[in-house]
Amino acid sequence: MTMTAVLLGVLAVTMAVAVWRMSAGPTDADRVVAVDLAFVVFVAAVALLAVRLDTPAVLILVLAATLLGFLTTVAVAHLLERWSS
Amino acid sequence: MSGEGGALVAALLAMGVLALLSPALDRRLGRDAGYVLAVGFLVVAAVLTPAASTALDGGAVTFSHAWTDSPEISFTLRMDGLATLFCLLVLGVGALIMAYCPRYLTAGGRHGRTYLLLTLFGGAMLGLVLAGDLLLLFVFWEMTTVASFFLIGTGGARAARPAVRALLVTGMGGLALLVAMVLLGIAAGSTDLATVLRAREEVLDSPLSPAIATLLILAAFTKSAQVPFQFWLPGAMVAITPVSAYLHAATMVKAGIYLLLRFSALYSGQTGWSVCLMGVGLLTAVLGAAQALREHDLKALLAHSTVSQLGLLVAAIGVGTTVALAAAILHTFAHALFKATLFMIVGVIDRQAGSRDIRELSGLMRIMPVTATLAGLAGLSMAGVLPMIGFVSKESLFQGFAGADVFPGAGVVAAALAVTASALTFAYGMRIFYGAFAGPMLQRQLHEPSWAFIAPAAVAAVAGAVLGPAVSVLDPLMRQAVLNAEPWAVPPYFAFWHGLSPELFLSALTIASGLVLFSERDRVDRMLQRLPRPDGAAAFDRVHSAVLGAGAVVGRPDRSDSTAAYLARPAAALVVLGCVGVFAADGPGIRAGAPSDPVDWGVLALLAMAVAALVRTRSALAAVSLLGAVGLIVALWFLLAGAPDVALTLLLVEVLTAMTAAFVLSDLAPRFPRPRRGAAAAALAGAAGLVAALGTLALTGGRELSPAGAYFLEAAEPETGGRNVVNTILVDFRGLDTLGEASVLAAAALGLLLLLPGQPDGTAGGPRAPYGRVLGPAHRLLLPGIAGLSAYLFLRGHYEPGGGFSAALVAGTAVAFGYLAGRTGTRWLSPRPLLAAGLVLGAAVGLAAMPLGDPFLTPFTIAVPGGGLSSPLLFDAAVYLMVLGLVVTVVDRLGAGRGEHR
Amino acid sequence: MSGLVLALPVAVPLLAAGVLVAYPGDRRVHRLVTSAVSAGVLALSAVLLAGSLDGTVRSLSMGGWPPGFAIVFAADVLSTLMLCVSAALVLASLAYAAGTGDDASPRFAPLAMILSAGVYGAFLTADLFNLFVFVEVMLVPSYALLTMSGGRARTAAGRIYLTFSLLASTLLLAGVGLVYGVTGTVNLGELAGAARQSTAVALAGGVVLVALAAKAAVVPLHGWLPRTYPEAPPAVTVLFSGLLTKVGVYAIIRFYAVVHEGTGLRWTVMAAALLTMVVGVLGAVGEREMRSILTFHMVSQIGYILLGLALFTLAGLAAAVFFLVQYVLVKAALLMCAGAVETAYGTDRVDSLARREPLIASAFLVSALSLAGLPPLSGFVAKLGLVGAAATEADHLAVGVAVGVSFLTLVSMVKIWAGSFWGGEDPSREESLLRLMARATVRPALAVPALVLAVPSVVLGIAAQPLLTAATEAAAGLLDASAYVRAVTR
Amino acid sequence: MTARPAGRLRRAAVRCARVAAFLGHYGVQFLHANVTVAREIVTPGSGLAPAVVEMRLRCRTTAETTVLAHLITLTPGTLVLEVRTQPPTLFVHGMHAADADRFLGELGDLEDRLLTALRPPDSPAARGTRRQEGKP
Amino acid sequence: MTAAIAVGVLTAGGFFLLLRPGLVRVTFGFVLLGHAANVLLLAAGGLERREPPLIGDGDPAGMADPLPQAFVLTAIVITFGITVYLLGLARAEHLAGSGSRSGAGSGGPAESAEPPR
Amino acid sequence: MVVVTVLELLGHVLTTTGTALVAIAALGLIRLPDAYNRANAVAKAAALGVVCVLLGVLLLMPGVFTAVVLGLGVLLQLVTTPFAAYAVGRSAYRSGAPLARATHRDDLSGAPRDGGR
Ligand code: NA
Ligand code: NA
Repeated sequence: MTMTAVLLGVLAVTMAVAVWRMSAGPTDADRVVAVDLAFVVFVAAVALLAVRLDTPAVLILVLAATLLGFLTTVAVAHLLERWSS
Repeated sequence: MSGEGGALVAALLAMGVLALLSPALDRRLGRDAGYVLAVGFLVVAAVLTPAASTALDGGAVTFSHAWTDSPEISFTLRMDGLATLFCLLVLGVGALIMAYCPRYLTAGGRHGRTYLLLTLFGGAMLGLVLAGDLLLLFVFWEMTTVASFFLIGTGGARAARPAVRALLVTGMGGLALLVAMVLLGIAAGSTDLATVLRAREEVLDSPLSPAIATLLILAAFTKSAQVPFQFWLPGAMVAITPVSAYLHAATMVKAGIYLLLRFSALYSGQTGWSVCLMGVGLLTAVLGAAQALREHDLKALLAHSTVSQLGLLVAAIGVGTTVALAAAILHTFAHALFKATLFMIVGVIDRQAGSRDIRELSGLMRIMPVTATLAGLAGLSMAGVLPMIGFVSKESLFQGFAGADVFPGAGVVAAALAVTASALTFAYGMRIFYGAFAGPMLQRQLHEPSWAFIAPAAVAAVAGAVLGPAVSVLDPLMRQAVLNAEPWAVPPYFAFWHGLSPELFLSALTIASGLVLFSERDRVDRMLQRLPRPDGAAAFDRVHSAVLGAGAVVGRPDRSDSTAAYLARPAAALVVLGCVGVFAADGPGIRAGAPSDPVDWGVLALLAMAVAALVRTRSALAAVSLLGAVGLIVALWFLLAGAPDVALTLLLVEVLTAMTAAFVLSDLAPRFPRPRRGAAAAALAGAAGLVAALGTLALTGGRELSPAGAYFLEAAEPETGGRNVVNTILVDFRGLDTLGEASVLAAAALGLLLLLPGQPDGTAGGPRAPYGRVLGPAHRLLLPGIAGLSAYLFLRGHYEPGGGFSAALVAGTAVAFGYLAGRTGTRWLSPRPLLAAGLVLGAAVGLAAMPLGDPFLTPFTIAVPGGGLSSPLLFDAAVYLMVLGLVVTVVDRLGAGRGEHR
Repeated sequence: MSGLVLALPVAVPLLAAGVLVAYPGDRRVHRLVTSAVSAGVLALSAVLLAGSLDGTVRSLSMGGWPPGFAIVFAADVLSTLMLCVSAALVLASLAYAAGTGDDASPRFAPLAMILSAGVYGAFLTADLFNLFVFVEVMLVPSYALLTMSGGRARTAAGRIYLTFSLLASTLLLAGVGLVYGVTGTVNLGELAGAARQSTAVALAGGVVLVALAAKAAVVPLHGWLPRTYPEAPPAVTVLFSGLLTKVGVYAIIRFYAVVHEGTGLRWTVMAAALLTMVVGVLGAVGEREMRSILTFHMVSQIGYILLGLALFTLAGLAAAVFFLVQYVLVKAALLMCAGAVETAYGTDRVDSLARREPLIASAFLVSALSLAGLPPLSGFVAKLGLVGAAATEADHLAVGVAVGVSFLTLVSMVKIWAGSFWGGEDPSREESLLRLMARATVRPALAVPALVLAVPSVVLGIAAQPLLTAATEAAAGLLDASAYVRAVTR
Repeated sequence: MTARPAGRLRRAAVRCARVAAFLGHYGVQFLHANVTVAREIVTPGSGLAPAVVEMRLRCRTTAETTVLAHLITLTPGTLVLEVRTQPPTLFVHGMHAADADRFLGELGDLEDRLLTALRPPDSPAARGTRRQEGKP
Repeated sequence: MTAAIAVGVLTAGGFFLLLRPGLVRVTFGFVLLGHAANVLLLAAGGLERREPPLIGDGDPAGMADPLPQAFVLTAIVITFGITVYLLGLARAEHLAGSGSRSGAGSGGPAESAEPPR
Repeated sequence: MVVVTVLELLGHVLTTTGTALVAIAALGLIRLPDAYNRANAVAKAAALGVVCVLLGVLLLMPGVFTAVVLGLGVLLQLVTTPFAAYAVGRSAYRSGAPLARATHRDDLSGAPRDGGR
């Protein structure tokens, strides 16, 4: 299981990049991109954690998180458009 | 209960009944109701006569009935000699005042309230002097305070401030009395007045003794208008004259005198007591008399005169010798007679001549000879001139003061001051008479008032004149009163003529000095007018507004409009608690640390980074995004901690929160306002965070699996059939929490419906929705999948991660998605039916077990074709409905922002 | 009567709320249902109270699961007494809301029902986490009711009230979590005396107490109350006054008595009590509007109740309980008077009310004098009990503060009376006089509830003994919680 | 309505084959684009030549437009920024669009293949597989 | 240890946002505080046992204490209800205000000064 | 001694590839010059990465439940990613996010807006 631990570490770094982009911008559009990436990273991490914890039941989160990531991205993009309309 | 004891209750009840009847009497008889009430007072006096005769024989009539056990208040009434004397004043003078009212009050006006209050006041005063229980005494004491407040208030709008001053000053004394009574009860081991008064040794030996004495004195001084509380009494003269006559001649102010006399049995002869009473009393006597001498308003003059006379009484009680006490008692009686007369006469003059100012009045003697005569009689009595009763009492007072032995030379000082006050008294007595009645006749149209108007004054004046030579008639009463005040005393017999005694010499000196003062009145007046006026009322007002101002300052932080001003305090409280915790850190039960997984550290680092970015950003969109990121990271942490249900729910909640925030933010500016005082906030927040971390470290993670946790893990499957233990806790073991929590959501939804009334153009979304063209197909494509996921989570929640909340939240995302995609909801997918069905279903499923004799929320199964429908599933369905109801409400009310209306 | 009925005060109002949400149309139906439910709870709790006076503690394990694992409800004298008085207050507030028209929205009645279910649940539960849940069930409707009719001032007040309450709730949750972390249980019975044996429990309990203190408006966590309550619609202020902070106070008393057994924090509690009394009354004295004065006073009254708790003697606790019960009614009557005036005249800057509104004036007078502790009214018996208990313990500072605060209470009541009921001197009141000329008067529908609630001030003063007996019994149950503990752990 | 079952079956088979062929083509393109973009990211320096180009569509139905936009966007390196309906137009952001016309040509090729796969085999629109410039 | 630090970080961040002007940021602060309380609750159950409490999916001896998880679920949902109400209040306050765009969340008069970007 | 089956090995290869793709996307988020290029590269590369990870996990934990869930997950990922990317790109352009200097052509600037969205 050390393999998944290493991969999880890599994903942590990518999440950190997403967080940094959310914070740094420079435009709000960049932040929305980062949100999208954060959810992707989360989904990958959940899948790997399911392996690590040996609990397939956890995988239901993959579906939920994919859906939610999509909705969140759309909602935040929507916010951005409403500001500029 | 003896028959006579019953008479005491009957007397009090009768006063109450009279009071309640007085408005009706006023409606029936108009102002003449006063005559009926006067008769009533006399009847009450008659009721008390048998008891009085017992009291005068040295006995005491008592009545006792338990009121409350703890705190113990006993409704005990007790009539002894001292009480009898004061009853006589209350009822006798009361009857005269009541008989005076009808002619004084205006015809045709409504006086029911005045009569009611006067009678109530008389009743309270009667209760005060009859009270045989410490706390009952306080009860009646406060009732006189309140009644007097409203009586002074009868003076109209300008009476409000004086009434407030009187109430607050005497109310303060009342609270002192309350504490005195409570402490006395503790010191003496009883609240029964007679018992307490017999326990002189215990009380004096108690460490509470000085405090009790001080508080008693404070109470008496405020009520009896002693320096520095004297100012309220002249101010209270805005009340109508009958009120002044009753309250300030015979009753209210004498309550303080009564209190001091009553507790002389405990403190008489104690040095501190004596020095305090004599010092303040004589000071008050001299200052009051001097003040009276420069007044022009007759009523104000009488008010200051009252203050002065009360000072003499207090001082005499302070001397504490039997002679002095006897003198004080006799002078109390005499003062009631002459002062009541004078007040009534001033009222007569006021009504007849339209003024009370001696600069406007003149020569009334020729027009109103009878009135003048009566005024003369009362004035002579006040001035202590032969043969009035005032002469006898003043002689006794001089005798008492001269015999003062508190410290060497006390007698001389006391007598000198008493003579000074009395000389001033003589002078202002002359000033009254000369000012009003002497001189040229200015108002020829005036005439003698009707006999009915002056008859009450006449009775009092004549009594004062007759009782001087016949003072021995009063001996049984006075001697018994003295005995009650000082049980160990050998009371003297009063004599009209003491022979050529030192007191007679002092009287002569008094009169001579008084005459000098009067003859030099112009110079004296000029001199007095130049003296500074001690304006106690203004000082009181300054203190009063200072207190109000201090209150405003105290309340100022709580008028702030900024949330931070309020939220900082719990944060600070937490920090303080943390500091306490650090000091207690080596106490029993404190331990450190839950273990952690290496992956935890990675999650933690991410968390710290995201939180730091979140608090620093001023971009609203960054904040929303980072909040979502924090949610994702925390969800990962929950997954690592073995809580997939929590992670799932958190994720759903997080996204719905972020979407809601995005809806709301679309109305607001994309940048947060520039913060101020960031450093202080950061310091406080940092400290709170540190405390939270230390608290978590010290107070969690150091114990075995809890018995409850073990039970749930073990019992979940056999007892409920569920394999997802968390879900069985939610719907089976602790369903009540879940019901409550779903009700919270229902309430939040109802609140939003109330807070944000619906848009007139109907549901959210619709043609204005932003991404209709492209998201519409996506919505059509995904909706069955989302619905399936929701159904799966709901049905499998008992066995795998999921359940009512998460299933409904997934369905909720579909609703939100539908809004973004411009798809309108169906009619049943609106808040009201969802919330109603959820609430009813949740409560009903819980209640359904009760008819079978099972507790609320006991699970059961309904047989349906193809299996069983279990109540936990129905219960979860209720949760589902309410959660979905909230999400639908949020989308409906928050989705359509201002931007939509353009 | 079996313990089964203990669930009814929670379940029936929730059921009623659901039904009322479903039928939003007829306001009369709403009034009928809410009154019937509240009257039913009142009757039930009166019966329960009568049955608990002999020391019996009824309990109910929800779902029939074993206590310790199930949520347990328990009814002793204290909780049934609180149940009684809150049901009575809900009933009175509903009648009053019908008068002021605050119940016009179809959401009002369901929200009031959910709120009352939360209050009843909080009084009955013997489970700390469940207490947190019911506190929320009570608070969330209160947020909605406070901000009911919108407007800038009200939403601003709502923002402060909501955020503060939410912070306190979060603290409470954390405290409950810490208690569970240390002890592994949230059942009050299993926690009995735990804080005496373990510093860790005492500290975790300290967090719970701080959170409850914030909910109860104990100084220095009080500012939100005087800031926000006066902004609520009149009927809502009345409802809040008797219920919300009282739940906090009740929970403090219960938790401190059972878990801390009256030890450990005595001086902290005493200091908080005295500070709360003083700051509360000074704040009241400094306010201008009637409802602001009255709501700031709540703070100081909370202090009085805590004083009895700090003393932790039979007499002190009994006095605190007596104080709590009578004061709920007194304060509600006063707020009804103020709200009636505001509703009728559109402002509380009026004068000569004593002449114009004899009914309101009488109700106000009796209640104000009771609040100030003047005999022979209920407030007098309560304050005498506290002063006596403090004096017996030779706590002379407490005696002095109690009496001083009582005096300042009188000052503030007189301020209202002289300003609004007599008044007429202030030239800046011309505008209000103009309004008075418009012949506005308080309708009987508003005056009668106030008068009715003023009656207990007199009755509980002159015939104080029955309530004193109950309060003493409740105090005995707090001093020796063994019967309660047995009932919730059995 | 009167079509024989055998004919229907044949047409269905043809459609499936066309869709499969399209998916195969698209899959290859998709992976290729992924590699291109990944290389762009990991190699030092910048080989980017971004452009936003207007692409007139032959798609007529919403479904066709949606699927096309979807597929273009799914491919790394191309991103639809705006969809217009009158006339049907996509505005596409390309990362490597140094030659805009060639870029447009590639996109048009994708559209043609998609329409061939989506439209019924005997539909006239599906016949001409080459895009005719200038015609709407 | 990590749980304690996480609670500390979330609490500090939450309180800092609570003390900022603007109702929306205050709301975000509450979300952080809610996370802190939830992490604390799970830590209170003990973190040695980390298997999800799903019977049949693993070794019961290693399963986490399910009770705090149930508490956290309840708390999360309650906080959600209040949070959306708080956001609704932000909207209502905005609507009740001047009608022009005020700062992101109107946490007091001082905040409407910030012009939109 | 660790015994690794072919399926497991393939699973590890896929998860590693997927994670690498996600990491590359993150690198793109840092390196690419404007929001459009980032949106263009990141979401899609990451989507492929996540698909790989999911497939790898399926191989590491074979089972019906896993297969159904992960299959649906892959499908969902492929369906939603473009919608999200479109939303991002469109909002970026409409909110005026600047194009990188290297962008040599912008047909959208000045193009008339039509009524449909
Ligand atoms: Na729950
Ligand atoms: Na309250």
